[in-house]
Amino acid sequence: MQIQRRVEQPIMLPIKKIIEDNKDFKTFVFEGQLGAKPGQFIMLWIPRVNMKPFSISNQTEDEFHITVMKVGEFTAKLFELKVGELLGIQGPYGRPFSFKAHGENVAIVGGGCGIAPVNFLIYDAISKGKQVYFIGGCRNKDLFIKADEIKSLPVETSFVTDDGSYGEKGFTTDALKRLLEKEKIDQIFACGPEKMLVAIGKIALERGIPCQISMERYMKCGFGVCGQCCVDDTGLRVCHEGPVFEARTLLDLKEFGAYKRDGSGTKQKI
Amino acid sequence: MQIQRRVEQPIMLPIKKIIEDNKDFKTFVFEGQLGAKPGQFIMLWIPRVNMKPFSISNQTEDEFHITVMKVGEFTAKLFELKVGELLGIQGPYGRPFSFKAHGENVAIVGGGCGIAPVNFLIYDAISKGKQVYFIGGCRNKDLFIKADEIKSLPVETSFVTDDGSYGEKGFTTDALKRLLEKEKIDQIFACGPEKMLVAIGKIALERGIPCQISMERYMKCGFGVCGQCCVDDTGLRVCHEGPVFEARTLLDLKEFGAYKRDGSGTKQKI
Amino acid sequence: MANLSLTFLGAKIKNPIVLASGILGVTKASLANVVKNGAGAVTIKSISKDKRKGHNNPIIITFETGMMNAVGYSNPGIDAAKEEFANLNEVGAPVFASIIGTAPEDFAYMAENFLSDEYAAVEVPLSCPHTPGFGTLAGQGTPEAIFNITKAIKEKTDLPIIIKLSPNSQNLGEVAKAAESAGASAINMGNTHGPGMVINLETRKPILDFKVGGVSGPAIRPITVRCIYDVYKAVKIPIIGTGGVNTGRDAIEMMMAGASMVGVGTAVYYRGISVFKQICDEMKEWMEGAGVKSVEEIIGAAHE
Amino acid sequence: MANLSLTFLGAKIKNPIVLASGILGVTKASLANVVKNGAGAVTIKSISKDKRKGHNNPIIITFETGMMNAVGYSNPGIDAAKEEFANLNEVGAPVFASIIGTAPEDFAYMAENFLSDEYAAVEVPLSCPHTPGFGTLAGQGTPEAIFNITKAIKEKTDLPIIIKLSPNSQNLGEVAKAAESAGASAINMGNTHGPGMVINLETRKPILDFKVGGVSGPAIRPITVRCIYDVYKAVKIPIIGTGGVNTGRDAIEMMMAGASMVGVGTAVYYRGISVFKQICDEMKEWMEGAGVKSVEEIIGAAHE
Ligand SMILES: Cc1cc2nc3c(=O)[nH]c(=O)nc-3n(C[C@H](O)[C@H](O)[C@H](O)COP(=O)(O)OP(=O)(O)OC[C@H]3O[C@@H](n4cnc5c(N)ncnc54)[C@H](O)[C@@H]3O)c2cc1C
Ligand SMILES: Cc1cc2nc3c(=O)[nH]c(=O)nc-3n(C[C@H](O)[C@H](O)[C@H](O)COP(=O)(O)OP(=O)(O)OC[C@H]3O[C@@H](n4cnc5c(N)ncnc54)[C@H](O)[C@@H]3O)c2cc1C
Ligand SMILES: Cc1cc2nc3c(=O)[nH]c(=O)nc-3n(C[C@H](O)[C@H](O)[C@H](O)COP(=O)(O)O)c2cc1C
Ligand SMILES: Cc1cc2nc3c(=O)[nH]c(=O)nc-3n(C[C@H](O)[C@H](O)[C@H](O)COP(=O)(O)O)c2cc1C
Ligand code: FES
Ligand code: FES
Repeated sequence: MQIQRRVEQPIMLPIKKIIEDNKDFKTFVFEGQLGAKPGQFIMLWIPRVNMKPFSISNQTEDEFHITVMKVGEFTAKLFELKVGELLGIQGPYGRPFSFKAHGENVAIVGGGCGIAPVNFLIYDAISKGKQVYFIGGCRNKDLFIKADEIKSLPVETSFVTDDGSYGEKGFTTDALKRLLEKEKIDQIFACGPEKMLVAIGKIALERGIPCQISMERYMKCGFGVCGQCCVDDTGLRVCHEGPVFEARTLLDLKEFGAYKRDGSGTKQKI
Repeated sequence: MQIQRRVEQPIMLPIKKIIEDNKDFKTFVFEGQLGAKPGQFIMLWIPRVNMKPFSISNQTEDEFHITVMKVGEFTAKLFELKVGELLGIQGPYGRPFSFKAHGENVAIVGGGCGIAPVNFLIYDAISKGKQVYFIGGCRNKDLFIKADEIKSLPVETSFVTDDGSYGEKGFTTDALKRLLEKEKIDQIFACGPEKMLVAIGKIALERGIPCQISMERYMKCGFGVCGQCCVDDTGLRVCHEGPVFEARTLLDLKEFGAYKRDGSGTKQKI
Repeated sequence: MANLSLTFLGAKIKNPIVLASGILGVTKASLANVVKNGAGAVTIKSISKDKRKGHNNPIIITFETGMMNAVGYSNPGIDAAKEEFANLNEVGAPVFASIIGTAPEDFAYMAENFLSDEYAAVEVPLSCPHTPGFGTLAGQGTPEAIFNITKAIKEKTDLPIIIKLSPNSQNLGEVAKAAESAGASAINMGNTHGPGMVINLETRKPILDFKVGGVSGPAIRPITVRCIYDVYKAVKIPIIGTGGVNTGRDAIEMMMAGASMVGVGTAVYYRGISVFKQICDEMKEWMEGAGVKSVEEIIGAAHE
Repeated sequence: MANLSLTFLGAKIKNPIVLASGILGVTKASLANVVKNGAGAVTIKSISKDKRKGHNNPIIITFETGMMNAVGYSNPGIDAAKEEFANLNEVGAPVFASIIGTAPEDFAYMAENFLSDEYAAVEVPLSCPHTPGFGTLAGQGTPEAIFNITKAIKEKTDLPIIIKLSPNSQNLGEVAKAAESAGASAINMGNTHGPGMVINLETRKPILDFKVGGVSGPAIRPITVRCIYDVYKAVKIPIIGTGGVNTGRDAIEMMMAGASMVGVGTAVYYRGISVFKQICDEMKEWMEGAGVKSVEEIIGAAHE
């Protein structure tokens, strides 16, 4: 079933399956072909509650996944829902990750929640014949998502945790640097906490390796109208020109890694 | 230039040429490819005056014509206009004449004003390789339009006038009967005064010859919404299911040849 | 099988789609043709005491997202109209009359002299936005005017009265209540929106001869839905939801907002005269997918 | 060469297209980006004294012929907004402030404490159809309220005041005159229409979290044009025509109806952020074809 959208309104789909990734993460599976690309997101509507952005964490011929971390009111409500209940799906939106035509070796870095969108990217890279080096990082073992799934794929993996409870002790940046010394990497992709993204972007830029980074900002419309997600000083819309940007574009931003705005437009330190 | 229309609004075109057919008739020529078929009509807007239906009387690669008889306020106003002035063209509308796939010999009958739309049909028939037998009728010589033009075409013509001042004395019906005795006619087309159309339709039906007739009713919208042009008892819209109908459809109508309605919906005898 | 039939103002109707007044409603034959094409009921074009020529042409244009009209209530007047709309059983479905006037007395006159029990109901548009002397241009849309006109008609006819409102009414609830308390049996929500204007750039002139016209079609649907929602909250009498319905989905949306029947006019332009049947088929399809047995179940469902 | 520049409220502006308030107006950087994409002037998102969260999401949806929003005036409040909108020369074109409040005193407070002469003018929407306490939901659209609020602002600022009206106003002429007589320098005609409602059939619920929202985009253009036409007849102060403009043709139509400048918001959705430049290019092309040298020539041309 091809999911068709003519207007910016949610399409109602029943939850087909719920995977409990760990105590804070659940993956919600829906039926249908969304036609999304890795890095894109949907707006998810819990009727009469709220609507929030979530990345596509996987997509097959007839299914798509989102992987959600419970952090507040909306995600808590979402975690109460059962298989069969209806959710509104709007999208996909945003600029996806894109592979350079030439370049066999790609490094994909996911930190914490950021593993969700890059999970989809890994599948896509494999299907395009890329050699994938995946680096996954989390605070500790319990927070990891998709680790076993990714390990089972034809991918070189390295995992790091802040406390060493899973993989090596350390940060994704350390792992990336080690990788870049060992292998000729043609392109880097990253998603995760913004401070990590700044560091990864710098590593890539210093070495002249093309790098695409997915970032998050508070989103309302999701399709480029309200202006809530615009970043300083370019005014680019994260929902529309992003969420995936070239690392250079982001590092040039005044606010990247420094501050963001909440739903009222008030600035908050990162 | 292809004339493109997305909405039901007049497109403004300058009058390219005005041909004075006789004291009561003028042909207005416009530039552009309208994409009309014989039998179709346009709504003609004199800005801030009124908008009325007129048949396409000819069409070439880059021109189209309407041929107008001065009968009242609107047509009088139209006759005052000069080359270069802007008129609004909306359409083409309506069901056109259509040839049967097989059938070489076609009789085309035009009475008075009804010669205008069939003029275009004659050109079309010739281009499709039909053998055309044209019968033109008018009250007298001075009222004839397009006679010389049609005579110059590869068409068998016969002309009749009520008073014999042009061609033979008599009616188009007489001429048609004579023709049908002489030749095997495969299809008949007719436009003109309604009483004449009734008679022609009957002649065709009696002889089992397919016959298409173009009729007129008071029109407002021209595109099937207002209901002003609906006929009794079928409720068919002359602007949409017509103005060209099969003769049988018309002869079955309660009002054909009997009465019509004016712009308020009031019935008037024919 | 999904069931579209319902009871409306005491009449059994085969489906909730009713031809809106002013579209294909000039002749009885045309109404019958619309019924053949699937409408559950039909409304005649509005009739006044005296014959009216209406505005000059163009009286109807379309724009990118809808239609605009300023017909100006052309009609043949009471006598010719009585003749036109006789033997209404030949139409094949319930027929709603539509009467207009400039003062309560005119409406009373029309009720007394034009109506007959061949009609299933009489509709009274107090809401036309583009005909001087009538509707909102004549202040007929205020609660007071609505109350007085409804009362005047009520005294002269036993037919159920349907008051047709303007979406422009500032306080729709109040306006609908005025109709209800004066004895109206139903609300038609509603008439065309605006009015609007489209200017021809070359001539720098408005295209409609009356310059402005009421807006109908897809452009107005969401505002119509909200109006129905508001009226449903305010009154107990049933509602005909009219304005911008093009598909079965749209009709169901109107019913969920509170409509018992759904008026369809402009959609004839977009989808042809068989639009009535098309909409009914689409409604049935949706109902079957959603497990809704009778269309009456969904009336006002969005309020729960 | 066709000239799009004009003088508006004493300022020289490179073209008549102004970003409407509430679209891409949350940050100064976004305004500058809109100017880079061709706008002649920009309007900030409306600011209130206190920080506002606004309505829950969805706050914006589209339907077949337009857009509906119920943002609910989310904004960071006066202090954060002053910081956000400092050094406005960096924007690259005139910036219009937009202030809101629930009582005349709030507007006076905003005028005194928020505005600065970095702004080219201050716009005051008294016409939002979907935020309790503000606009038409709070009765700010009556001639009296408009008069009082305009006066209160006038006392606290020397900036030109633009009063933004609702298309729903029953007597637009009167309403516009109230603003003019209280000292407004211009009218913005206008805000979103309706409000409207779209119901999701599966859940049988309105989609917008606030249930109803103001309608914008192509659906509303003809009604906006008529509103501008009416206001132009009633007042001498210039008009910003806002509502449903998507193309250069539409902008010229608004100007012929009487607008001096043309607001553009929803078109960003339909044609991307470069819509401002696209519209200007289309206007120039039309002007060249029609032999119009300066865009100022066509203001109000449909009235002649
Ligand atoms: C492009 C994009 C992709 C995302 N993908 C994922 C994903 O795959 N998995 C996942 O778990 N989360 C993802 N998020 C974040 C997710 O949207 C928030 O976690 C969620 O909205 C929190 O809502 P809440 O009510 O539970 O928490 P709240 O208590 O409301 O907020 C907790 C935090 O979530 C963030 N947040 C809240 N609302 C929004 C919003 N409307 N837009 C953006 N951020 C918001 C803020 O940083 C806030 O501090 C993504 C965000 C964006 C912008
Ligand atoms: C499909 C169609 C094709 C036509 N083609 C031609 C044509 O090629 N050449 C031509 O000269 N005329 C044609 N007519 C008739 C033409 O529309 C009328 O002659 C014209 O509208 C008269 O307008 P008026 O103001 O000059 O006259 P009026 O004084 O208004 O009326 C004179 C007569 O014209 C007819 N008429 C008036 N208005 C209309 C109307 N809106 N729709 C239909 N008939 C009307 C009526 O029979 C009326 O009695 C056609 C009409 C129709 C319906
Ligand atoms: C061409 C036209 C003529 C109309 N004439 C009338 C009329 O005579 N009386 C009336 O009550 N409503 C009239 N209306 C309004 C319609 O009945 C209906 O309320 C409106 O068009 C909205 O519905 P729609 O979008 O389905 O067309 C007319 C509408 C159109 C488009
Ligand atoms: C998402 C959105 C938010 C809006 N927010 C405001 C606002 O804060 N203040 C205001 O005066 N108008 C606001 N408006 C109204 C617009 O400024 C404009 O008047 C309206 O959208 C019509 O113009 P358009 O069709 O070009 O969008 C908003 C409109 C939209 C679509
Ligand atoms: S979320 Fe509205 S513009 Fe990005
Ligand atoms: S002229 Fe309007 S329906 Fe035929």
